[in-house]
Amino acid sequence: MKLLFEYPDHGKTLSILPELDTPMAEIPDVIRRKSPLRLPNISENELSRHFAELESQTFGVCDGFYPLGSCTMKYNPKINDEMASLKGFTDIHPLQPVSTVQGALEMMYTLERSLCEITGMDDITLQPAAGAHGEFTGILLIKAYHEKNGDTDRTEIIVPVSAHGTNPATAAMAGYKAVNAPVRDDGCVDLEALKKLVGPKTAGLMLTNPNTVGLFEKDILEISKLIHDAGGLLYYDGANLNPVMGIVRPGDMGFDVVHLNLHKTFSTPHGGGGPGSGPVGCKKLLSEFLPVPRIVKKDGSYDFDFDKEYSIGKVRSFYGNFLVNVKALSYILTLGAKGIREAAEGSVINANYMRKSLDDLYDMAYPDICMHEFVMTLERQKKEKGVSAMDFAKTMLDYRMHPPTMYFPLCVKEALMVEPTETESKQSLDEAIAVYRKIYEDVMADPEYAAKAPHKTPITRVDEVGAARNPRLRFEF
Amino acid sequence: MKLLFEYPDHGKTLSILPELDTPMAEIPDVIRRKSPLRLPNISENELSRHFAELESQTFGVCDGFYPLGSCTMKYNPKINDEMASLKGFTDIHPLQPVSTVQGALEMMYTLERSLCEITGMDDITLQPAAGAHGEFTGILLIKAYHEKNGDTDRTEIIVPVSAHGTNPATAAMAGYKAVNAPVRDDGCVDLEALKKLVGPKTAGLMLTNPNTVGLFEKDILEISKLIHDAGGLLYYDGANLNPVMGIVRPGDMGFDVVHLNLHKTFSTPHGGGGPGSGPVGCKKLLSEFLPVPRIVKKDGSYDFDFDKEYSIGKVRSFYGNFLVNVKALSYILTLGAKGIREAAEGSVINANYMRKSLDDLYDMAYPDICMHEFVMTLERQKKEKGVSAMDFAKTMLDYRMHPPTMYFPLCVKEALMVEPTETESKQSLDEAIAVYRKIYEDVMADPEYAAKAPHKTPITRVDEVGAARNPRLRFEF
Amino acid sequence: MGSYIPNSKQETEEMLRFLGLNHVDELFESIPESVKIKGLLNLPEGKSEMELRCVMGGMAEKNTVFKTVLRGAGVYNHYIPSIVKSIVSKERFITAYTPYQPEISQGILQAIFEYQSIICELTHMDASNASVYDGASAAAEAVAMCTDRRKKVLVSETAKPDSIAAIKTYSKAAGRQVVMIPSKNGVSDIDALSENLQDAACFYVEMPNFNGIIEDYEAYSSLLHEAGAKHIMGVNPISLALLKTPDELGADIAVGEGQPLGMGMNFGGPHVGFMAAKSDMVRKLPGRIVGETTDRNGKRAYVLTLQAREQHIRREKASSNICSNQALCALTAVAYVGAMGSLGLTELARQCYYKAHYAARELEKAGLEMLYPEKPFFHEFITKAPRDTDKLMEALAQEGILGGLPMEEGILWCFTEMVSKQEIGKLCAIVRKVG
Amino acid sequence: MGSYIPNSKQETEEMLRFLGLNHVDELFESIPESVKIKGLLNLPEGKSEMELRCVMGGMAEKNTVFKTVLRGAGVYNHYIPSIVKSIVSKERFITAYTPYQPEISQGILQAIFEYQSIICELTHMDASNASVYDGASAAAEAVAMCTDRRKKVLVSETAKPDSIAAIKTYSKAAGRQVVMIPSKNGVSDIDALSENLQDAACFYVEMPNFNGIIEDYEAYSSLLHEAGAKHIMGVNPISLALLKTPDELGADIAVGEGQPLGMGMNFGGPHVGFMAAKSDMVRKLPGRIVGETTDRNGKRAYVLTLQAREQHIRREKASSNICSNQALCALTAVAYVGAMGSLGLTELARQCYYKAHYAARELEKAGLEMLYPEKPFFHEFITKAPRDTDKLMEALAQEGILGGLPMEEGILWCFTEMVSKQEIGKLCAIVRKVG
Ligand SMILES: Cc1ncc(COP(=O)(O)O)c(C=O)c1O
Ligand SMILES: Cc1ncc(COP(=O)(O)O)c(C=O)c1O
Repeated sequence: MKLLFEYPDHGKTLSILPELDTPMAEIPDVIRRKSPLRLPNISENELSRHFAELESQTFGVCDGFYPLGSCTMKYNPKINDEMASLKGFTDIHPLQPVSTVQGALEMMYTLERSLCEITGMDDITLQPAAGAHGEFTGILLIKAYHEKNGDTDRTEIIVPVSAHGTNPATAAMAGYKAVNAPVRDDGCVDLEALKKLVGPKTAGLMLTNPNTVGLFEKDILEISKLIHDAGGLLYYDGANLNPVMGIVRPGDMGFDVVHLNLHKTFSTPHGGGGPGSGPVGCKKLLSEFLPVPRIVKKDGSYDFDFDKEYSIGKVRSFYGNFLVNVKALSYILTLGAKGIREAAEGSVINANYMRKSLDDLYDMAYPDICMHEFVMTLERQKKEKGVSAMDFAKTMLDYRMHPPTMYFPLCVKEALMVEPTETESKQSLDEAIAVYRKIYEDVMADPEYAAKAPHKTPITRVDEVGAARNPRLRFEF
Repeated sequence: MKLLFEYPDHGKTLSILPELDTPMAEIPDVIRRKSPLRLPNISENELSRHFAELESQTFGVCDGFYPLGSCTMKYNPKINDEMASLKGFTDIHPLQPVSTVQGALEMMYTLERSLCEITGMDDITLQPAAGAHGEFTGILLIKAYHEKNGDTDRTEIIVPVSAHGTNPATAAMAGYKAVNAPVRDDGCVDLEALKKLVGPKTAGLMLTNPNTVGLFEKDILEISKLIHDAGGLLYYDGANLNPVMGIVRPGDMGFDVVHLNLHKTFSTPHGGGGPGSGPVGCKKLLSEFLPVPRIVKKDGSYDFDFDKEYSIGKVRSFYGNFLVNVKALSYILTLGAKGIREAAEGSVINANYMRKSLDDLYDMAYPDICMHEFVMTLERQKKEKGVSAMDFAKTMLDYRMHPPTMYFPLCVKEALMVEPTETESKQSLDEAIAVYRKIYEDVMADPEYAAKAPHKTPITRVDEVGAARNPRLRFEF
Repeated sequence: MGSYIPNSKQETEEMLRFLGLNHVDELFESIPESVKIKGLLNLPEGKSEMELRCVMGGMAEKNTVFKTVLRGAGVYNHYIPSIVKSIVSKERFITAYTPYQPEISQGILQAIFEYQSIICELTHMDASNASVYDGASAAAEAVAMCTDRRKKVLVSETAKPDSIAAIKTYSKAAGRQVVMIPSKNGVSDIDALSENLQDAACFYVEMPNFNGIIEDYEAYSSLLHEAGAKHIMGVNPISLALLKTPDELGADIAVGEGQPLGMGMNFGGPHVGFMAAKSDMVRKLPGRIVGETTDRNGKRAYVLTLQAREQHIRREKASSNICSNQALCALTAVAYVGAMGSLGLTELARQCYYKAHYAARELEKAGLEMLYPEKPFFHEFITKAPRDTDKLMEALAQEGILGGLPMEEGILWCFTEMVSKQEIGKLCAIVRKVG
Repeated sequence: MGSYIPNSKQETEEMLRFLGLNHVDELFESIPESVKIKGLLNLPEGKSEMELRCVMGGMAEKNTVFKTVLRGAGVYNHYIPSIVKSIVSKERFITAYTPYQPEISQGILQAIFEYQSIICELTHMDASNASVYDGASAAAEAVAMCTDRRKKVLVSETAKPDSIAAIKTYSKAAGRQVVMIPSKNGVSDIDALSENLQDAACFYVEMPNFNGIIEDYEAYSSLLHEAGAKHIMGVNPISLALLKTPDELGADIAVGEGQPLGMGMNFGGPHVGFMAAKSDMVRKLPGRIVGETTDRNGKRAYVLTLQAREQHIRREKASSNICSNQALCALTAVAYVGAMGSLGLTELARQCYYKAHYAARELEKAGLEMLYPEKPFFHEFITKAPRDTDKLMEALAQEGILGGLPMEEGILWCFTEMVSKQEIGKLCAIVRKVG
């Protein structure tokens, strides 16, 4: 595929702009760009084909089963995208007088209230742009709380070793020491070990529940009591809310702060890496620290409140990824209370159906009933035949199927994590199961061939080491 | 690929409709459908994937060079599609009071006037839905004219043997005898032979100019005089207007009626086979026969006029493919007088560049400068090596390139007709030329392999004979 | 000025040099000088995209988009699911040509095959073509299918005016004689039909008819078949989820306007004409047809078939001159039916039926009399005119309502799923006040 | 109620049976009973698509879409070419995840590589990341890149309030000290800057600044580099087609809000933050980066690279916690720049410049005084307040014009290619009348 920069420059531009209708003005030399601007000038036809080609070499949910564990790649309803493209949402300026954007504020307020109900939280901010951004915001709430209480010795955030990398990274960004909590053989946090880590330095614990191996932390109430008794607060990484929404609420489990990944649980598309949206909900005790502005409703009309003495401030400009939030609200309004519960149930049924259909062949890291995802470990196969989880995944590509998440969580060796989501049909799962079983045979029969997989994709396995060693990060003229 | 009917029926429907909010009414048994309605009930995710897969197995202009001769597969500007999706155009009922659709009538009126100017005609109707529909309409104008004149012995329409199949078919549909006019070795109508065919029975002549081998009919003025002198009228098949628009007008060449293919010359997309639009323009002497309603402008406002005594009536409902016409007007307004001429020139330059770059290897049916397209003949190769034009075309598919039109016009043996259009860049042509040359080698080197081409497409060569012999035209349960 | 030509001046000049030419005009020397345009066409200067948007957007804004549409008469305001728009806006579907190269066109070919299957299932006919221009031309083409030998064509006066008009135009062109069967009490006069059967090739009648009424089609088909004539029905595809199919009613050919299957009103087009027939008439169907076959490896494949009927092979002996049809609209219908499914389509047909019947009762209560109170109808019906139709229409328009279609005998109303009970209430209130 | 679950009841039951379960609840036995929700959440019943469209459409309609927008202040009303929307609405681009599997993701990977190349070319920096959330968080992340050892961060008061706010939040979190450099006559007070240089890690300043002014950045960078501090510039990407690049001005890091590159105003988001740096800082850039490499056959390929900086490898030692970014917005920027080209972008920047300067002169004539008449500006400037700002804004709103942003010192106006001379005339007439 040609790069945009590799097309011949036709020395003319698409006729987008009208001719200038005002007089010109002087542009002083001292402010003028000196170096030439080397951007391609190509035709609309070439542009259209360029991106058609790029799109055809991109794998979307529309191309099939996409069981990326921890990513909840469910179907993205088209009506939501359409609602987010209404001019009344796209063509409004964030600094318009609030009287002219009452609908936008109503949208945000309604979404906030809905998410509070779903999570069992008292207040919520839609400002964070993604999950990790939400984590950062949420941990800052905890920090602000302790600071306001003068509790400044609390310098540690406890994070299970199974946690997503964003959790410890967030703790560090927020100026905390990330303390690793071990995980038991059953995949859950080691309660006994945790007890030893908790203490006066504990600012809080970040937990994903269901956790990153797809299991519900059975001891959650004990954990929550443990942390709270020690004066710490409980942070809920909501990336895995999907299987429990409508069934149990983080707020009711004892969590004080939660972030959600609307681009996972609430069906907003992932866009090849974003935009997402990572709202943060909290219990009353943390509300005063939420970012500004807050949306308030008074006498049936909405307003922004910027005047919050204890707010952590802002984590980005304006009010978050507004259009993504429009999609999430559309989804919630469509499903309603019953649909939300059913989605959760469906995700768990699908995951277990697939797990049970494969566990005679693949080693499951944890044999129990899972929630929305399960982890297979290829450790034994690696030892016996030298084949890796990567080889399995890459072989799958030759079947035009998107592989599961590889090598996550880190606490499972040679992990493949499968999250089917509720929007797959039984037929789709059966087809995937058949492929997984076939691949098992293929890989075990010819490990060398598998080590070179994929063979039928537009490109073969890439040299990642070379890429990092000798970084070429932009087109060189 | 699964058919829609082959998905499991989930026994539930997408939640599109709200619940019924009115009382029910009795549905008498005598009017009720008896047989079950067997249509698939599948999920939105499955639907989205189904069509994503179908689209990926469809070759569009966005996939590359598409030199289908006689089809003018130029780039379809996106702004035109966007204009045609404005609610003010899509959400209006054809039977709204004219006072509420003044913009729609203005659009049509403006397009009519523009097309009159481009073709040199006095009046035009936008009613016909495609080229062939326009032909039918146009020939009916001629018929109505002769009838009104009591000239009822004129029972023949002359059609060159090189004409597109729709021409003779149209003549027949309009109740005429289609008389074939021979073509000279130089690709143009045989003037001498024509003279012998023209006479008191001649209702008219249908001519494509540039003609279907891509040459301008040099003798057009003589031809026109010949027909007119005999009392016949001249019909212009506008499928090939692209290379001469802005340079010469059918009206000025002596044509009395013309149809245009907006889905060719005026860049409206072809939609996998339509909708097109085939407006018909005519000289004053035929205006009174045009289909109803006519659009009239009075005191700055627009109205429909249904009251035309001599009108041929209607050839379809309402006013034609309105939204396609919106796209065509958008195109014309974008190009303007200068752009239209440049488009014509560009199409001719591109065709000749490509012709000249290939004529050392491929036999050109006509060696001269061509207009927007040229015809190669593989007759010699067929004789020498037994390879057919089809083999060349199918080999091209393995290079992910759309073949030219095959086996048209019928007067050239083993024809491949190439129409690059003006929206291809020199680079795109150079790439195509390289492939054409490479293919020549491939095919000549291994005719047997070529006879089985394509080899790299999702399916291989299909059994067309079997399809026609044992027609399976619908999914069988 | 806008232009979609990629090449720069230099590139163009390079190409001309390669051709041994100094100037582009040399390429046009075969055109007689005397008729060449001197200078430029008399058209405005080309516009930039921003300007174009203003101009076209300005025209669009001059049209009134009614919030509530109670007018049908051939074009119906139904809800279009979002997924349908998303499917139909895919670039390859939009920009492809007719699928002449099956090996790289299985997607569009299969979609058309699915379309044909859907039309067959709705009408209960054996075969469908790949679409024609619209419902009216479908009717006209259907008549042509029946007139190989007999040239007398019977057409019910109860059919849509545009269907009748197109049949007349096509028939006159080919020298067929059209005999109108008059309307009696809102339906085709069966006595007149009987009287005209001799030598008749076919009878064209619609369900529902232009008065909204469901006629007694079974009675017609017995008569027709006895007389050796074909029965052509023009049908509303949505209604077929609820009503007896053309097959069940004895029709030989079913045609219709596919617009209700996911297409906007679009000021009348583009829409799609569908045509389906019993197996004995398959090879008379005009236009494209896609068939299932296999490739050289035995893999299932789809291809344009039965081309021996078509103009590019048969030329003047073709069954029709049609070439381009309305493929993208046919695809729209497939996407729509895929989204609705049999369950959704049936529910939709019911809602149309129930709402129209509720509205009829309510309008009666509000003082508008039904013109044909005894006749079964689907989602359209005629009331007698109120005191002042124009005034009523204006009052409705004030409230964003496009009232029913004013006709000689009254007003033709249409109610679909898009009309809520509340809107019917609003309508009746206005009728009470103004009517 | 809406649902996107494909399976029928029967299919679900079959799956449960396969699992040896009688009821779905058995799958949730690991959840403590005491905290399970009894019954359903307190949310409204699910809506059909038609109902949803009403509800959401209703909210959208409650917002005023101004015909003319003279407000910028961080979000700009530019024209979005139709081709851009067409590209960005492609389903695969929309629904793909972060490209973890390069062999089936070359499309999106190459697009990001193109994005990085464009950002580098605009800013004249050596490397760009694949985007961050927005301009403000980009500024905050840039500051983090410079504070490995030194913890004092200088920030100009002339920067956008949201940039400052985000820098403060991020810096406070990590224990960095933020020192504000005050504004003097509309630009950063260079004396204050000099005084605070000791131990400073970096200085953040914007071009144009929040007053619309182009400051003397070269002067800052000499000072900064002498003191061993980094120079971070927040820049408007459109302006870079016309103005000196951050590199030419001596910056070490260039960040900014990419919204002007083809994104709607969207009530503030989603947009995209870009970050680019000189080569010595590349490995400090946060977030995703795409690099060029080869596959095992030596074919050019793109892949996520330098992952050793990232949270999923380095966890608490990562340069940032960012994971998802704004990839689709970055793609939008590529499509936009592709459509405009260097020529279109330069023409656009000129038109913004010329129109703003024309408007400034006309507004002066109409009686509004420039707050900083001597300072160079791009497409924004501040006038002193008129007699009654509220009244002026209302009068403008009456005419469909969103006036400039009222600030303490006056009104911040913005003029882009979207504002015609005629509209400027209209504005001035209103200012004359009301102001
Ligand atoms: C468990 C978990 N936490 C947090 C995140 C971070 O979310 P985001 O990518 O939206 O920043 C993810 C996303 O992969 C996740 O899986
Ligand atoms: C020369 C010529 N005439 C007429 C037609 C018929 O046009 P349409 O397909 O729009 O009916 C074509 C289209 O292929 C053509 O090439």
